[in-house]
Amino acid sequence: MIPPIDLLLATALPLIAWRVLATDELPTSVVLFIAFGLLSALAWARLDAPDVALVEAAVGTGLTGALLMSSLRSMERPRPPSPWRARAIALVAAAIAVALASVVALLPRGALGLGPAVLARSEESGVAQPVTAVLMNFRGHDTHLEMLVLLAASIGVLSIQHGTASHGVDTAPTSSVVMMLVELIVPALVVLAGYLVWRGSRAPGGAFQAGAILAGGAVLLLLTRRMAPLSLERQMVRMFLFAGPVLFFLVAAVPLGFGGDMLEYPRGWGGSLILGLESALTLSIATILTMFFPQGAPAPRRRG
Amino acid sequence: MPPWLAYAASGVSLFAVGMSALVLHGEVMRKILAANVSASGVFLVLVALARRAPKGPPDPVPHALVLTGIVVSVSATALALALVRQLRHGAQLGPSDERRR
Amino acid sequence: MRGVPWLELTILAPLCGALLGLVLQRAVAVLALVSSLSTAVASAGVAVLVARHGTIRRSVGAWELPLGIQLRADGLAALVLVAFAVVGVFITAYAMVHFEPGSRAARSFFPLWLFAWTGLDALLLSSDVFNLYVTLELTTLTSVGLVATGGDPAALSSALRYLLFAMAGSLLYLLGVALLYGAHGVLDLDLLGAVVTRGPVTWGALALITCGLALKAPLFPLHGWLPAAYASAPVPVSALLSGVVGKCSLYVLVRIWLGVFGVPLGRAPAVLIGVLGAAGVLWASIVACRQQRLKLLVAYSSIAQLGTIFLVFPLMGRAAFAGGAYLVISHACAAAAMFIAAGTIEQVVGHDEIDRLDGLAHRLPLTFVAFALAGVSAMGMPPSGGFVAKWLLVRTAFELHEWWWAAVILIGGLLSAAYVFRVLRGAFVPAPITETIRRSRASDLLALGLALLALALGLAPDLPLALAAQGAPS
Amino acid sequence: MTAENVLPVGVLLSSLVPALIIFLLPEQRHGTRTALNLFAAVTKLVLTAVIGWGVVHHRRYETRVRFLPGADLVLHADPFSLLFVTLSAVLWLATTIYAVGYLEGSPQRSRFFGFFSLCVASTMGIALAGNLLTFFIFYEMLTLSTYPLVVHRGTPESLHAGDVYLAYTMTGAALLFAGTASLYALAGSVEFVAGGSVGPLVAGHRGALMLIFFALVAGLGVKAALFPLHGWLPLAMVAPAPVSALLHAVAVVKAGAFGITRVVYDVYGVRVAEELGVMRPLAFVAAATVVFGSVMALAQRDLKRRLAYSTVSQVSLIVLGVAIVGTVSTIGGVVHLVHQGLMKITLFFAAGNLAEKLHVTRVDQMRGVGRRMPLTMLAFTIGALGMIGVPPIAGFVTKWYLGIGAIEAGASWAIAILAASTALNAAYFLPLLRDAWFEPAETQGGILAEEATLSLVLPTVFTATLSIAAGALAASGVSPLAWAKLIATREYQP
Repeated sequence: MIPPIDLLLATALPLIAWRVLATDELPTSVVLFIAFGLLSALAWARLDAPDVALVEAAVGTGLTGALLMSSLRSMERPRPPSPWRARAIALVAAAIAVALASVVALLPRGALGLGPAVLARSEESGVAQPVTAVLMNFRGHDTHLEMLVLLAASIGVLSIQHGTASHGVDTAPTSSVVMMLVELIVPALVVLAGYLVWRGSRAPGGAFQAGAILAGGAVLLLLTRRMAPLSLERQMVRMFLFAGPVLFFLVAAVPLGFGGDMLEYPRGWGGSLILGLESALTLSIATILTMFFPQGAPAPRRRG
Repeated sequence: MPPWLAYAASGVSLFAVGMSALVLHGEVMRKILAANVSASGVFLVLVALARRAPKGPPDPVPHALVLTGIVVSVSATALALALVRQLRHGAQLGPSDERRR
Repeated sequence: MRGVPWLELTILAPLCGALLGLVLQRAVAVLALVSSLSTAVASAGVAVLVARHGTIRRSVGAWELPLGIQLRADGLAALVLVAFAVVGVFITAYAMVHFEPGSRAARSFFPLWLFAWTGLDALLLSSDVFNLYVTLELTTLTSVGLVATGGDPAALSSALRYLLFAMAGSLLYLLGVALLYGAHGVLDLDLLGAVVTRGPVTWGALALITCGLALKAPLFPLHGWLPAAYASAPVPVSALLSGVVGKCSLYVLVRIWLGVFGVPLGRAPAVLIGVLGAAGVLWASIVACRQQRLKLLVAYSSIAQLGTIFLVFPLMGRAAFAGGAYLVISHACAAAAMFIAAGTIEQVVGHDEIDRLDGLAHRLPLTFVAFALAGVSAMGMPPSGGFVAKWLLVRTAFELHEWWWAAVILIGGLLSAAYVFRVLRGAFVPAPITETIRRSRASDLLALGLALLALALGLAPDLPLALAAQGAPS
Repeated sequence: MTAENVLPVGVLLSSLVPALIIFLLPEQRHGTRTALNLFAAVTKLVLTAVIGWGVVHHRRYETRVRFLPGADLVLHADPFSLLFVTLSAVLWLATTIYAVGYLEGSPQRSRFFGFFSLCVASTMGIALAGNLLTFFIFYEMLTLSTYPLVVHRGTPESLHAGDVYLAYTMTGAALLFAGTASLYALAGSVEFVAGGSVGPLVAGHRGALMLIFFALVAGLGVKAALFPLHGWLPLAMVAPAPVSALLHAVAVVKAGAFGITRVVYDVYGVRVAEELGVMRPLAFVAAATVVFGSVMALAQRDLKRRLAYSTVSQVSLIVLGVAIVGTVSTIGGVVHLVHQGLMKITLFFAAGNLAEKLHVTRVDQMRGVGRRMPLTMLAFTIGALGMIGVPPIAGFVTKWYLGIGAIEAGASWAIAILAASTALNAAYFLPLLRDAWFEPAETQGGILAEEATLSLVLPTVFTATLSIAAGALAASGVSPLAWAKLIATREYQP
């Protein structure tokens, strides 16, 4: 029998989503979207995916929400779609949803998928945490390419908003309270991130969560002008940015030199290599995610 | 109905809602929101599929896929928003955005 | 001890170039050229391997299936890999001519292009439905970034439009992958192909994946984003999009159909795709005839060519398959050549309005020769790769007693002749000034080289076809 | 690699290589270009002679290259291909000399001669093609390489003529493509062999074979200017005179007629074609075109347009001869391939001279030109009388064999057609000749005073002489007639 909380969540999510997209005021819908994100994170937690829920909360909701916020101030006047068209599309969507749901209902119940296989081999993978094992080892190729997606996207963002670094978020009025808060929060975030990476090998957690949290801190610094805008001109930024991808490249390429497979970890080195790789990735991900934000005006004094 | 199925159904309806909004709305920002909504719908389906076995640990592979998917969709969103900001910076939106889809 | 890991190198070589280019931004162009050339070498290595030993599989991270991911190179992959690598080298060289060195555009173009190339090779060699998703995203997002390097509002908004379509497409695809995994618990194409059976789940997955890829490919009538994106991007970007990157979604679709769905689901969906492809051929060709701007004309002709390639689905069989592959590679050369020629014209006269090009050929002879030769292939007239492809497709259509596909291809050919000659006829108008313009010939020579490649493909189809036949469906 | 399988390629390359070199030559290198052209033409003639000698002595000349699964590229020399090769080679030489003189001082000569040689190269490929695919490939190369010549002047009229030319030929190409591909799909491979190769398929695929036949003939009929596919030819006369010579005599319409003959005899085989019942419609279309062309010619006031329509009518005599089943009529048709070429090129050269020298372009301007340009008009007269069928000029031989053949085949209606065409030819040529010779000229001039330059007159006289020789020496062993007999007997031997 399905617990009421699950039933509630499962029904609530689409309704909120619909509200998100139907609201006329964009800012409202962004706020609603963040709420929606948190709820779906909760749903994922209910599905025993706390790690994924964490990422969803940090990246999917927190960062995306902040990004959306930072890009508001739309000059487009909302154009309410013609009602008949809306109805037609809603009808089609409903039909599709029903069809897909019934298809999903046909999927084999109680299937374990590749779970057992992963558990059986996670010893060799060098990380006890199955998800991390899949991400960094069994399907490391995906993660490698995904890292490149992130990097390429950041290059794209930089090349798109070149020359307009000055425009972007109107940086918040920085009252001393905010300052104090930031100065408290940011170090805490850094510690938390480090902790997440370290325990990623054993329990839920890892580079992406950590990176997202660091990025959150960095954005705070950006908003409060405690940190100069990131640009590829800065040595430090470049180092942070490329640490992960370059290390990943080496991990992928070097084994080939010894007649191994691409991304093959040397026997027994899996654990430590992955830890190192994850820490490097954390830095890069944090940098990239921060770069996704409008950088604001160059700060008078440099810090961090 | 097992919980996972409820969530999966909820996921596909999220997907449908997002998609229809993506088709329906003219505003770019709303399209981006819609894309994110249906993305989280797909992810929810995957997470639900991982939890089909009533007990024991969930299938880690869909979780890994979702993590990858989230990062990809964040990258896409960031790129899209950068384009929006730049277009706005260039005062007017280009004709191909004015056209209603 | 296995030999040189060519498959992996085709992925790592462009990646290495991209990373180095980001770190040492001054040398970015040179690095790009070096890594392009080495990628071409690696691709040739793959082709030789496949020609010798048939389909090659390499596991990644030493994990066996179904746990790990495998790279797979069969004849199709090898052929497309090599063709794209050759065209890629030309495009890199052209970009070195087109962007002034050290310019901001150059510094973002080369890394993005090499990232796109990394994703492309990873995609061509991938045999895992989810890995295909990631590689698709890598190529798509980099392409969007590349289109945006144009900088002007037109480029930016078309890039945005492109991105929104692509996001929708990849979400559809991903949900389809979720269904497949949910049903069978594996992600490798061949493993899936072994277990997939006729049924609602398979139909659902098929519908989602096909729609998603049709959006990205694009298949008529989902092509809305393409012309603006191709026409407003910088010339090297248009060339590489229409020639190389624009084919990858179609490639994935073919892969998945051959590997997974083709067998159990019968021909009905394939015929549907064929009908849409045919509609695309006719519609896009007619629209191309009515364009005022040269780059738009070439963009629409690319849609028409894609439509022709989609006819492979209803004609599925070895000959048609080879024909489709051949059309992919010869159009890669022809389209790139046409865009480079169009770019040169625009660069020289400051516009690309077709009706105002009369007599220009006397000042830009090489440019027009390149365009004409590429046009021969686009029309599918002999001798050209386009003709060989057309011959294989039409002949298969008649062998299946389905003459209407042949009719579509032939009518498409007639219409393409109409728009190609609409550009060329102006070349014969006597011009007041007949001295050729003093300028770097490099871009002309590159366009000419590509066009001649398209022609050469029509002179010696034997070898490429033999390669494509390795591990092809019989 | 023996001489037997190098020579056919040699014939092809002897104009392909010059074409490529000419494209690379700078515009000003007129001397080099001319020398190269003449050298190439002579080389081709020598090679042709060698092959001809070999073919007489039953040598097999064939070059075969692997191309596509089930479809090689084949160049081979049989008597029929040799007939066409010889014709084109000889007329190419004449036309080259003529064109050098005609285009003196005009722009874009490098482009002109380059594409001209390319056309001839394609024609060689058409003539030597050993199977339908090879034929198609060179046939379409000819289509493409002719366009720049048609629009050479770049004037709005010539551009329009070019558009019409493309509209017709490209559609024809599509039909030919469809026919070829479907025949390959049906038969696996379609080699040209005497007596045809599709016989075994008739049982199962009668309807398909008929459809394919009409597709092929329609595709080829565009270039052969069969009614109602002739529309492009009269327009194309806006091109310079050498191009008209190329279109009407050396390459294009000839390629069409040659192709139809190939399809009838070496793809289907005359007996199979007859059994399919496709010969009669073909014969009727040809007959209709003969009459139609002549009537239209009669209506034209522009000299070159009149000549163009006369071609429409004359080329269909070839098709008519081919379509009337019987050895003798076949001889008549095949030999007319040569005769019509010789006579029509003479007429166009002469017309070109008149236009160049006296700016005579309309038929009502021809009064007295005979005195002012006697050599040119002599040649013109020979060509015209030949067309009418006056002995001993080549045209007579054609009509003689066609007539006998028609009677022999019991197609007596064809006699009426021949008579009609003769009468009409007379009706649209004789008045010209009368005006030219017996009417006083507007302006008086001394004999030879206004004759065109040597490089224009020489080819004109040369081809005129050939048209007489072909008729007068028809009985000799090396005459076109002798070849035609060889071909016809070969086609009809069981």
